[in-house]
Amino acid sequence: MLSTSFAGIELENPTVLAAGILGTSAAILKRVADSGAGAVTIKSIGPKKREGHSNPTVLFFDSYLMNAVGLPTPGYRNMEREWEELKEINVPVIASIYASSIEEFVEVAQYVASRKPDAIELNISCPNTKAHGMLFGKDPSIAHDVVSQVKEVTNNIPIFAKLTPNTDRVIEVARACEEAGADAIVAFNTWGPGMYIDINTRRPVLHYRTGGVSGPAVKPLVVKGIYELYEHVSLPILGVGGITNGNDAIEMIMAGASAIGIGSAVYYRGIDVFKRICDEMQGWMLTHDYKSIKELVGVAHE
Amino acid sequence: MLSTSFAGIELENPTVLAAGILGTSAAILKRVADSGAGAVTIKSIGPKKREGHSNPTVLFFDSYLMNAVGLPTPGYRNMEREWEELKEINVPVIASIYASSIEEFVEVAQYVASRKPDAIELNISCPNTKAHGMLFGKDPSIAHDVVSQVKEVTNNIPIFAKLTPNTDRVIEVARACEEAGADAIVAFNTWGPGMYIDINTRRPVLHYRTGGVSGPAVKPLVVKGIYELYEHVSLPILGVGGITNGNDAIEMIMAGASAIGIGSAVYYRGIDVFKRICDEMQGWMLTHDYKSIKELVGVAHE
Amino acid sequence: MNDVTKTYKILEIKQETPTIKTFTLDTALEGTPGQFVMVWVPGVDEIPISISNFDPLQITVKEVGEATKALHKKRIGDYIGIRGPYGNGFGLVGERVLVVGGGVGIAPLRTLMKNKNKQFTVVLGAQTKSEIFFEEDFKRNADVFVCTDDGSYGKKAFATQLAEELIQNNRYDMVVACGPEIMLKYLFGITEKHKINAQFSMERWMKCGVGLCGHCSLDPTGWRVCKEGPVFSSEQLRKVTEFFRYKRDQSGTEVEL
Amino acid sequence: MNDVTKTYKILEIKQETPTIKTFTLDTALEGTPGQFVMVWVPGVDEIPISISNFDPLQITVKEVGEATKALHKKRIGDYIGIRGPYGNGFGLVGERVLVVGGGVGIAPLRTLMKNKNKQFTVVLGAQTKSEIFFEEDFKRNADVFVCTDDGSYGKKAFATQLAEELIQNNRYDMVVACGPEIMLKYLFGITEKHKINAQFSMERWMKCGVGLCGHCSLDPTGWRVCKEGPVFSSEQLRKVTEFFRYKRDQSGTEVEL
Ligand SMILES: Cc1cc2nc3c(=O)[nH]c(=O)nc-3n(C[C@H](O)[C@H](O)[C@H](O)COP(=O)(O)OP(=O)(O)OC[C@H]3O[C@@H](n4cnc5c(N)ncnc54)[C@H](O)[C@@H]3O)c2cc1C
Ligand SMILES: Cc1cc2nc3c(=O)[nH]c(=O)nc-3n(C[C@H](O)[C@H](O)[C@H](O)COP(=O)(O)OP(=O)(O)OC[C@H]3O[C@@H](n4cnc5c(N)ncnc54)[C@H](O)[C@@H]3O)c2cc1C
Ligand SMILES: Cc1cc2nc3c(=O)[nH]c(=O)nc-3n(C[C@H](O)[C@H](O)[C@H](O)COP(=O)(O)O)c2cc1C
Ligand SMILES: Cc1cc2nc3c(=O)[nH]c(=O)nc-3n(C[C@H](O)[C@H](O)[C@H](O)COP(=O)(O)O)c2cc1C
Ligand code: FES
Ligand code: FES
Repeated sequence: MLSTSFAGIELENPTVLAAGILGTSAAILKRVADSGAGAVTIKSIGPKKREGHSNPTVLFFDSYLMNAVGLPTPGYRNMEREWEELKEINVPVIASIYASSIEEFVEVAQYVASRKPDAIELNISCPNTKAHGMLFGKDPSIAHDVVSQVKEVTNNIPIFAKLTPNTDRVIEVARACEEAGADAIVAFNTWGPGMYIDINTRRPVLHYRTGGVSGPAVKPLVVKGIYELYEHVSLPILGVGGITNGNDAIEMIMAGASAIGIGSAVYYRGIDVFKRICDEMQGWMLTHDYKSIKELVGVAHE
Repeated sequence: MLSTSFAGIELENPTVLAAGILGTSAAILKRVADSGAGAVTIKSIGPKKREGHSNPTVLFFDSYLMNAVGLPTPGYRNMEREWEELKEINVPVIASIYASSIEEFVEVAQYVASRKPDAIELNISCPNTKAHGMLFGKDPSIAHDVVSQVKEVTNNIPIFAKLTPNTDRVIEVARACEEAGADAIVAFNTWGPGMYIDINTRRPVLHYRTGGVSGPAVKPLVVKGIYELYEHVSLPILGVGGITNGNDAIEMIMAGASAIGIGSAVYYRGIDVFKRICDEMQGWMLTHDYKSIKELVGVAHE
Repeated sequence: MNDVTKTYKILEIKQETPTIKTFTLDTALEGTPGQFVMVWVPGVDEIPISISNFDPLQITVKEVGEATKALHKKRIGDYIGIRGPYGNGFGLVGERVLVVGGGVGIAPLRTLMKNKNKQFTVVLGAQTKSEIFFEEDFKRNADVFVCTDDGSYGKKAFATQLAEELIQNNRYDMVVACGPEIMLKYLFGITEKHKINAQFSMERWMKCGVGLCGHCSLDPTGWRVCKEGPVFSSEQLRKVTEFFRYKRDQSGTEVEL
Repeated sequence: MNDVTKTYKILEIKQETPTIKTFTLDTALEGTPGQFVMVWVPGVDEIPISISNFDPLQITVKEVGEATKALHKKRIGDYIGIRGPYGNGFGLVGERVLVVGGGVGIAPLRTLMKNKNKQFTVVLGAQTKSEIFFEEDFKRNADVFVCTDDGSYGKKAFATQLAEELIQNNRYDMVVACGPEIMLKYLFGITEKHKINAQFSMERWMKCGVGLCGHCSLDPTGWRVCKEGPVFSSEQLRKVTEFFRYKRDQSGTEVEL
């Protein structure tokens, strides 16, 4: 009932662990897979070892999180054991990568492709570092070049472009990625960024001062974004942002997502949120007599 | 303790009723003033009678609202009795206006100025109509022209430019308004827009399909926006978005707002939210030994 | 929260009169008689409708325009959206209550009958016999008097006339009413003349339904019909100078009644 | 929610040892002994620190680097941020419990002493006399044995040696411990040898503290120290092959212990 395929990848269910959540090691990814995720994403891997920002890196509120983790990474070369152990995960594994130049993107992508993940996700959208990412995702022609050059060195591995919503040019960027040969759009990375100031100490709490906003609060924005993307690009869309329960997931699918990413909900509902969301989707589908989740993609446009 | 001045207007406290909330008649504005608001804003007045969108026009969630009211207005000429009765309100009255061309903005502003409100707020930022507003607030040079031409016909009445946050060019637009002679920046109108799809009926619930997002969920984005504006423009800033309690208000002021707008919180906490927020601010200030709210403007930048 | 628009299945539809249907929904609410819900007719409109039963939720709707027409076309199993309950509802005082309903205004009054501690006298008024509904439901807990404009059923009279007769011949602690504003206008004249406290359910154009947009607010008090209303007491009705005189349309423009 | 970072005034600062201070904050928490909070030192860092008292909230911190140094510079009346409590805490089983604390690892163990239904034997170990703290607090509800590396106070021994002696000569239902990983490593060898169930509080680099980021997760089980830990039982410790061997630094790179 929930099985589907996304950009040519078979999924037992459409829930995907979003990048940067729990994806720090093969061990935890395996645990997430065992908790019911249809696919898992490795925390964004960068060109070289990077510590990320100092704490506080994540702030927690009733309806949203703010994070400026700052892309910590051992660097793609320092993950030999992880790569080996990743093979034991029995759901598709998506490798998220980032870099600060097109050349670096190509370098990281080429190496990562050699380890044969089921897909590579290009994080051209992180709002939390100045050198990395954001620029790429705001400029259609740069986004195009990143995707097309990465495509050249990654054989047949599906390439996903992960977009930032924080630009007037989302549709243009998505179209550029499509033209460049991307196999799917991941929409979206975090919003804003936002800021939280502690009034007693009169200063921003995040060490990086600002952080991308995610969680339930961003859902209406994401639904609208997916709805619009669905009308303008024909690539499959992985909808990410604010999905916390089965209804949210179905809403996102009706807006046009073929699969859905889950990040902050791990905080709000626990590590077994994947199974819980699947159960909720299935329950609703049974009541409403749907046979396959595929029937529901984009139906809000009818 | 809470008294302050904003763009030359004396306020007993820094809370301002935001445009489009309760501002439909002199009677209700008077009631809001009596409920403790430091100033009130009349619902955006347009060039001619307009019904706005069909219902549903506002949706309600735990942490945000979505609205596409669509700027209903009797038109500035059909409000004679209101103009008369507005005189009885004993706090400053801000007249919000919108139009779909620069000429119309000038026409409405000129008339409205003749009724002598304490300030005129230019709504160059409404996301809910295609012809009106949004474009103006996304293009610095158009924003500049609207403000400068309105300034020419409005004598000494302070002109506030209300910005949309939904553009890469917020700072540029704010600077353009400053250069054009605006007396204050109002930041911001609603976010997105967003969308809510009812999964049982598979369709967007808002009649206009999409609606601007406001309420607690947008606060982190607004704080960050104000923080950044404060570093780039020297005009006073009216911070609007997601303020629900005294702490939020102080946070916004520390980010750089000289006064704060309150909209959705009327839903979350009731019509006396102005007084309640003032009490909360005052309570905090007493505990922390602050004498005047003016001391706190922008202190998060220190 | 009850303010998130949720859609529910229509479980039952009853044709009460040629123009009025009662819809039973797959949900229940708790609240006070006289409260209303905002009813979303998908793709068409969202309109305020009084609650004619709480558990299960029922609404009783007269076909008058686009939204109510679309609602009347719905079938069992279709979904409509509901948020609420909203507004204040009636607050009964005293023992002997005269209840006056005109047209579809009869609908919300039925929920009052769950109160077994009052002595209700009910006047139901309609233009013609076929437009009288809920009569049996009222009879279970009240003395019911029916009147029609054309005399086809009950007394040939306006509900206001019948009400005045009853007031002259009996002692009531209060009058509650719901119906066309013109009916309420005359009834208010009567209750004021006889110095009986009244509570009337009033209508104004509603957008948000929760007291946020201000569209339904009244001159000169600024009371919001959706929040401080829709039920107003005599004391309040005296202060609201716009009642029975003018109201605001969808754009906010004043229109004479 | 307790996860929103809130700042509280420091009400009291006590210098426990030349390198360790206890901070009393203007708030209280409810939780289980062994839980920790994330402590925001404004402008510097946010670090995990065990709760050394719940009501009022106290944390006991050793100066080791930038954040703890900045914390040690704070004065009464200054604000620091707190969120939590986090993690699982100890789950005592049986009657007779041997508690082993090394260095600042002594701190969280004090909260166990509120439990009046157990018979506690406590081993406190430090390098030298001046680094022993909380001794009096423990004595109120436990038999306390102190040892120092240099013999300046109590027995000249490592805490592990003293613990093994006690285990050889007494029957304990379980051992709980907190301290440097090297101490825990040897102690685990001892508890395994003597077949006594143990619960150890472990440390790994923490970012979110709530089980979201995955940074503190363990090989090969994927348990998160901040969520499924920081306290792990013997049965769990046997499965976590990375314990006592390697951990991950701030970037996520593995480093040998
Ligand atoms: C508190 C309250 C309770 C009501 N209870 C009932 C009820 O139980 N049963 C019932 O049949 N009717 C009830 N109504 C009236 C009902 O809302 C209107 O009949 C309905 O909105 C008409 O919509 P339409 O699209 O069919 O007609 P339209 O042709 O759109 O409008 C006809 C008239 O209906 C009124 N109306 C339309 N939209 C609104 C709106 N958003 N808010 C207020 N009035 C509106 C206006 O007076 C309008 O002129 C109630 C109204 C209010 C304010
Ligand atoms: C669950 C838990 C409970 C703890 N309880 C206490 C306590 O009660 N008292 C006490 O004094 N110390 C405690 N610590 C250790 C304390 O967190 C570190 O001493 C502190 O973070 C050092 O920070 P620094 O900036 O001063 O030193 P740095 O020079 O930055 O770091 C020194 C070492 O501290 C550790 N460290 C630094 N940052 C972190 C982090 N974010 N997460 C985990 N480890 C980190 C690393 O091992 C690092 O090598 C606890 C640690 C954990 C994981
Ligand atoms: C703590 C945290 C870390 C994240 N790290 C990354 C990352 O490394 N790479 C990336 O592409 N997205 C990252 N994201 C963004 C998420 O993958 C996701 O796009 C976003 O959180 C919205 O989804 P959600 O609302 O379900 O969390 C991170 C999000 C959070 C909350
Ligand atoms: C129902 C509703 C109607 C609004 N109408 C207007 C309007 O007519 N003109 C305008 O400039 N802003 C309008 N706004 C935006 C608010 O003035 C305010 O900028 C926004 O809601 C953010 O503040 P808040 O989070 O406190 O609500 C409206 C907002 C809401 C919720
Ligand atoms: S309908 Fe919006 S205030 Fe009543
Ligand atoms: S610190 Fe983030 S999961 Fe433990």
